[in-house]
Amino acid sequence: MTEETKSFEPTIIGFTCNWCSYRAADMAGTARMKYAPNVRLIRLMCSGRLDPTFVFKAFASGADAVLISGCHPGDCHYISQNYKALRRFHLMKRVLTQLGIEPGRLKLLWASAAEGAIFASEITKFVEEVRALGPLNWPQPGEQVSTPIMEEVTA
Amino acid sequence: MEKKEKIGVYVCHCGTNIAGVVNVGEVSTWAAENLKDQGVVVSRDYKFMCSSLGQELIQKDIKEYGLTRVVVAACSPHLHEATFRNACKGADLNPYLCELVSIREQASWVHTDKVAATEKSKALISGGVSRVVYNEPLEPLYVPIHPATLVVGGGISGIQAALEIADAGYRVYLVEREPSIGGHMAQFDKTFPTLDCSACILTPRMVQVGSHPNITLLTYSEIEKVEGYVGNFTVSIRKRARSVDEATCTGCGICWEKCPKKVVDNVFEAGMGNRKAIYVPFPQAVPKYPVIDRENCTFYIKGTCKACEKFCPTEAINFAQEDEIINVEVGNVILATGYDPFDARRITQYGYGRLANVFTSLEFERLSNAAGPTGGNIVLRDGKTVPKVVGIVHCVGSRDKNYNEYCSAICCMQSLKFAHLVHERTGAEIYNFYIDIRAPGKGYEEFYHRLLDEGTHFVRGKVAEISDAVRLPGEEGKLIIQVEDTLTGNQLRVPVDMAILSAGLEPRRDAKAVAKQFGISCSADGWLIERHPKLDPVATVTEGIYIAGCVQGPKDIPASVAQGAAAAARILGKIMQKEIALEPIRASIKEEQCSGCRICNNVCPFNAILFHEDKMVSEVNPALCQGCGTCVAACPAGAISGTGFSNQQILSQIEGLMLLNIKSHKETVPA
Amino acid sequence: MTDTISFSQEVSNLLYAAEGEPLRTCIQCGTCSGTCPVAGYMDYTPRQIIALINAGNKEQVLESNTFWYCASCYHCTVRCPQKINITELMYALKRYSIWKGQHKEGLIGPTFSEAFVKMIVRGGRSFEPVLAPSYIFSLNLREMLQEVTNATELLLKGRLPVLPARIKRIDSFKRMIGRIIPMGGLE
Amino acid sequence: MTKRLLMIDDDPDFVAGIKSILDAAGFEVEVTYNPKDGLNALQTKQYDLLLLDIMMGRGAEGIMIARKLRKDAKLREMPVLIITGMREQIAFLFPGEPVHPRFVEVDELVEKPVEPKLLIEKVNSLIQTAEARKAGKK
Amino acid sequence: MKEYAYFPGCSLEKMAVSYHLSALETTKKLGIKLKELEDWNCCGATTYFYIDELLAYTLCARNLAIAEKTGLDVVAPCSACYKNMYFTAAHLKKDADLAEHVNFALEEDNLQYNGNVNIKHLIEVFAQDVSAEEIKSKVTRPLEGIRVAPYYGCQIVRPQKEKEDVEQPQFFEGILSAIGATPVNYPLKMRCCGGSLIISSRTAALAMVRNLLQSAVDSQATVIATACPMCQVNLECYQQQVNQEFGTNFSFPVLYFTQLIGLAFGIPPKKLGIGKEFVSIAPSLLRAGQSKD
Repeated sequence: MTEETKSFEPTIIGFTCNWCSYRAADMAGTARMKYAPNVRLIRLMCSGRLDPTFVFKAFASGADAVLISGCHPGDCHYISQNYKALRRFHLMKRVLTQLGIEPGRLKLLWASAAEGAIFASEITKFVEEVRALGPLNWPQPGEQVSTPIMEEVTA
Repeated sequence: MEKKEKIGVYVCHCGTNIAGVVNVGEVSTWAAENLKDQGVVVSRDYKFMCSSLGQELIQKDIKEYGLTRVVVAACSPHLHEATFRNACKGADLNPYLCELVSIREQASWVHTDKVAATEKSKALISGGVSRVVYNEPLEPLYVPIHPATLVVGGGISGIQAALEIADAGYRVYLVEREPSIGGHMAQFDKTFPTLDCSACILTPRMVQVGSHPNITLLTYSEIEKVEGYVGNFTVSIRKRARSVDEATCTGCGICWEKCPKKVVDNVFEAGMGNRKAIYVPFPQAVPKYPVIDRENCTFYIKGTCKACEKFCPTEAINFAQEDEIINVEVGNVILATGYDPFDARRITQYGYGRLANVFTSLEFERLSNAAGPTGGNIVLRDGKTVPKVVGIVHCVGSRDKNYNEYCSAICCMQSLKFAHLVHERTGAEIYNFYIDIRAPGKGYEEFYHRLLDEGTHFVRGKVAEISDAVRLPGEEGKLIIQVEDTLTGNQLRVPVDMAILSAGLEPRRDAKAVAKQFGISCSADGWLIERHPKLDPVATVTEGIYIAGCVQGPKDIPASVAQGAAAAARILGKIMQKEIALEPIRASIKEEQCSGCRICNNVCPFNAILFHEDKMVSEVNPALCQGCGTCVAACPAGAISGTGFSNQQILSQIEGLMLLNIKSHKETVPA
Repeated sequence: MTDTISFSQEVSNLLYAAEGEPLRTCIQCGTCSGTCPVAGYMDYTPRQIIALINAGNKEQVLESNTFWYCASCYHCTVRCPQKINITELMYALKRYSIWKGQHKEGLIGPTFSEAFVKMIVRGGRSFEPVLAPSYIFSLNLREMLQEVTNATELLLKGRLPVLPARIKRIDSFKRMIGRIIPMGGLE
Repeated sequence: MTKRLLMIDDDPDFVAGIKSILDAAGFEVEVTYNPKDGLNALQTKQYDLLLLDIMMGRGAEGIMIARKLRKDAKLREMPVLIITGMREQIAFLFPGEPVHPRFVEVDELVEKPVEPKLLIEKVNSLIQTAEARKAGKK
Repeated sequence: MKEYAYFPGCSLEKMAVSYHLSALETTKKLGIKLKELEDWNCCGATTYFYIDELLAYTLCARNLAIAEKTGLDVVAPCSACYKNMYFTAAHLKKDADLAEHVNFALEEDNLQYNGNVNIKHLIEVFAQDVSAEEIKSKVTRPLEGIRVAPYYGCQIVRPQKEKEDVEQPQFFEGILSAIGATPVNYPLKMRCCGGSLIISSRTAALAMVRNLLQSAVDSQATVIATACPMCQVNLECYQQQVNQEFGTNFSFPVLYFTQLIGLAFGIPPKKLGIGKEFVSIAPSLLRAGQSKD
């Protein structure tokens, strides 16, 4: 296959909480469930730790989409902090829209430690959705993004 | 970066677990070449990084290269983070300067495309390297462990756990919802496969619990609230009003003899027998004090009667008694809340509740119990007719996606036990309808052979329906069990006098609520989740909370006892250590940056943030902080930092994952 | 991509929205066959059919009367502990068999089904007399007489139509079918 | 360059036959045995020609696929060769009548069984036409 | 006044005309209007699925599209029609590709289906949309002492739609109680009558009919009530053949539930299509229906 015929492979940054969704990822692994290799995970202690800056940083760094995942509402290891993540999620979606980024590039996924299968299938689904959206067209590339591209061009 | 870190990268093969999919050699070489600017001075791959040789390799490098940071690309940190941190500690490197990157659970095991998995592993390592630069040396927090233990649930598993800990000399609070301990085992007549009498082996243990100086037994009680963390839980227990003063009651039994109100006993007798409104569930109950069932007691309904009070020789009846809230301090908790039997009514085609002579397994246990409502006579619902043909249906509510997908593990053996008891006591002809016979315990297969020898019929087929629809001669007045004998391919109509539904086990109705109360979680089918399915079956992801018995999944008596003892042993080990090291993942507030807006005060679920009115700044109490980081994310002034998960660490990790730290990268820029 | 596929996969591919191979999950418990009101008349019980499919015994399956005897009562389907849609499997096997033109000899089912669908495609509604020739000659004399008696009585009670039923917009109806099955004289 | 073909057909025996003919003629042939996998393959990979069956899965699903392709901006130009046995398969419905081209928006339609020589001719000519069309557009 | 789009289906045109008549009469009494779909086509029974499922969905979708234009819920008295329409709608809702393709075909008849039709079986109208009180209030001649075997058959309740009870439903009994009849415990009420096999697998079907009739006799019912034309024809018209095949002596009346309701409502038997049976109904039933006169 030549380079140009290769279909678009999105890169996605995923945030997981330590107690449910990271363990769901572990479980998907232990059970050898297959999913698309496009998501790179970052472990936080809780989805409540998710600072919106992280999401914007991920987009600015060239990610095509961001996945936020945590315990199901009501199951938070820290009682109710995932509700904070939920609120921030809706806020971030709005901000992204205002910035001209498709809100479909941000996904929230509740996954308990037992839901490896759901975690895996949802990732594959999300990757397909993002693939359909195409590469992220960041209106004004941030500094961090532009640097390597510039260098590549001049190289 | 002010100071250049020296980083070592270690890529594990995990045999072929990782190396079979990820090209580990390529990854390691790539890291050495491309992450040089980040400070990587050495990068190696090795067959088993977690082996002692692998660990020594890291330790040697730390010394030789003077490494200041270590990144290990191997399995999930939930498995081996501690291993590699300890290895670093052994080489005098602060353990928190070691970062584990999961390329097994997150790459080799979940991807089939080898190139993609290799590329992803590179990115994950790059992220780990970028992050580890900002890791800070941390010291664990040590907290003392309170030597008392809370055991929730007084079935055989909880009893075993309580006795083990109490015998070792430590205080146990044993909380049971019902008026007596004993659990389901107290309802059984015989236990498989040895057929020893259930009560004979259980009651001595119950008595021991009741009289043990180190056990505080709280029956007819429930957990109200749990606060704190490992080593230091505060538990509120609601001790429901028994209406009987335990200090004066002698358990003489006159009150329930004299009580005029009969109540169908749906709990202990499974609806097969009666009790009084004031009652002990069964004669050997521990404690011996009765309770008044206020919903059924004539006095509570009509305001008159008081027969029990009149006849009580010690004036122990106290109608005005109120619920009591008891607060206890414990260091650890064992949840042994057991199971509920599957409600056979849900499978309407089996006719339970509609067809009189369809019985559930629990009903049959009471029917066959010498101390039960029929004195151990196996008879039909009319109370007198001895059945001539009995059908026992396996897998009721189990191995069925319409109900519970899992195998309940005990029903085969329970059914064989029933078949034996029916054979022994009635001589009836017995049909067992099974999908597969599962007899994987000590002496279990032999018991199956014994049943075969007794002439019990075994029909391989899941019962389709039980009805009273007579069609053929000989079916009049019988129950018809319709089934395919899958070994012959024939459709059978087996007329029986009695059908016994061997109901499976289900999580307690309130298992989810209990799990939530104690900060742990349930699997999709509702059983509480253990920390590791093989290697850590009684611990949970929450330090200090242990599980034992059927609360973790269906199991038989020996396994429940073993888990009770195992959980006790784990806790005794912790108590002996006197203190426990906690992850130093905590939030802290930089006073000079705090604007005093108090947003963080409200987001903290543990009330760990105090506000100093005088200085108009907030402060985190590290003993209460659990490290979730929500306040860090919420602080508009950026004044709060979270150790172990600082903004710098995560932002840098994002750059690393996107390979922005590499000058020559091509992959992430779409053509 | 595999070089070829198993019979089980081939059958799964015929099922509505089949993911993977549902038949592979069969635990051979026999609930379907214990439930089936027609099992006694089948060459193989539904459970055995699934076993044969999974074993790859294509000829044995196609030569059996099992799926032509399925009454579409869905009783097995609601009871299957693995949630296999067995009734739909039977439809799929009928379809497979009709498309291949391969079925056990002497069955009325295939010809009757074909006649029925043909009738609808032509007229849009069902008209019983048109169907009779598709099966009446397969019956023995006694059965045939019974059928005729029945038909006569129906006619006498005013319960049998004399004229074939047709919908009004038959032309656009036929063109509609043409968009699904692109065959036949449309003009 | 080797031409890559995708074949969507539910009949493994027929597929094996056709594939061996095309393999021998130097084509790279990928096969999917149901419409769902077929559409997946079309959307994720690039092919020079599609060989399509009609009666598959629930019914005449080949028609559904052909229509979908013609509406897809990326796949509109892909040459499609239908190889169908539907006249045999549901002959009773429309005895003696042909497959009606009016509703099949494809480039060519041949009926099973297929002559190897004819097959390769058709495949080659369809690919050539498509390439010429593409070149013309550029 | 409640109004429904009414899809009678082929058998109600002639074979089950009494079901048609009694459905119209009884609903009228309850203030319900059944508005027949214009130019409806055959639902295809289950036979289409053997040839081409896409065709099956298209034919059902044509009726749904016609119904959608009325903006009313559609009612089918035949269980097979009902099942086909219900599941076609469900599949089209789930599968956008399928819906698109089906609509492409419907264009030929200037129709389009947008997925906005509720499908009900006629008995659901009586069991769910009308309260038992409403039915009771119209009863002038309660069927006291009449023991009725409520025969559900298959496709009213199966396949399962959501979480409803598919093994021991009680709604039919509820309707019978409301008209004063005694619903008997009819153990085979959920078993198949073999309607779809009567042509193709005659012996099997006749045996199934025999079992159902025997069970009705054993439960000491006077009459079987059905809610499907296929079941009615099968259970009633083939009794003679069952008797010849198995040496039995059945002569057991089988009525549509709407006919029983009609009798209880005091509607003249003739208007309910009574008189078109093979097995004439017991005079006691007619008497019971008129005893309050």
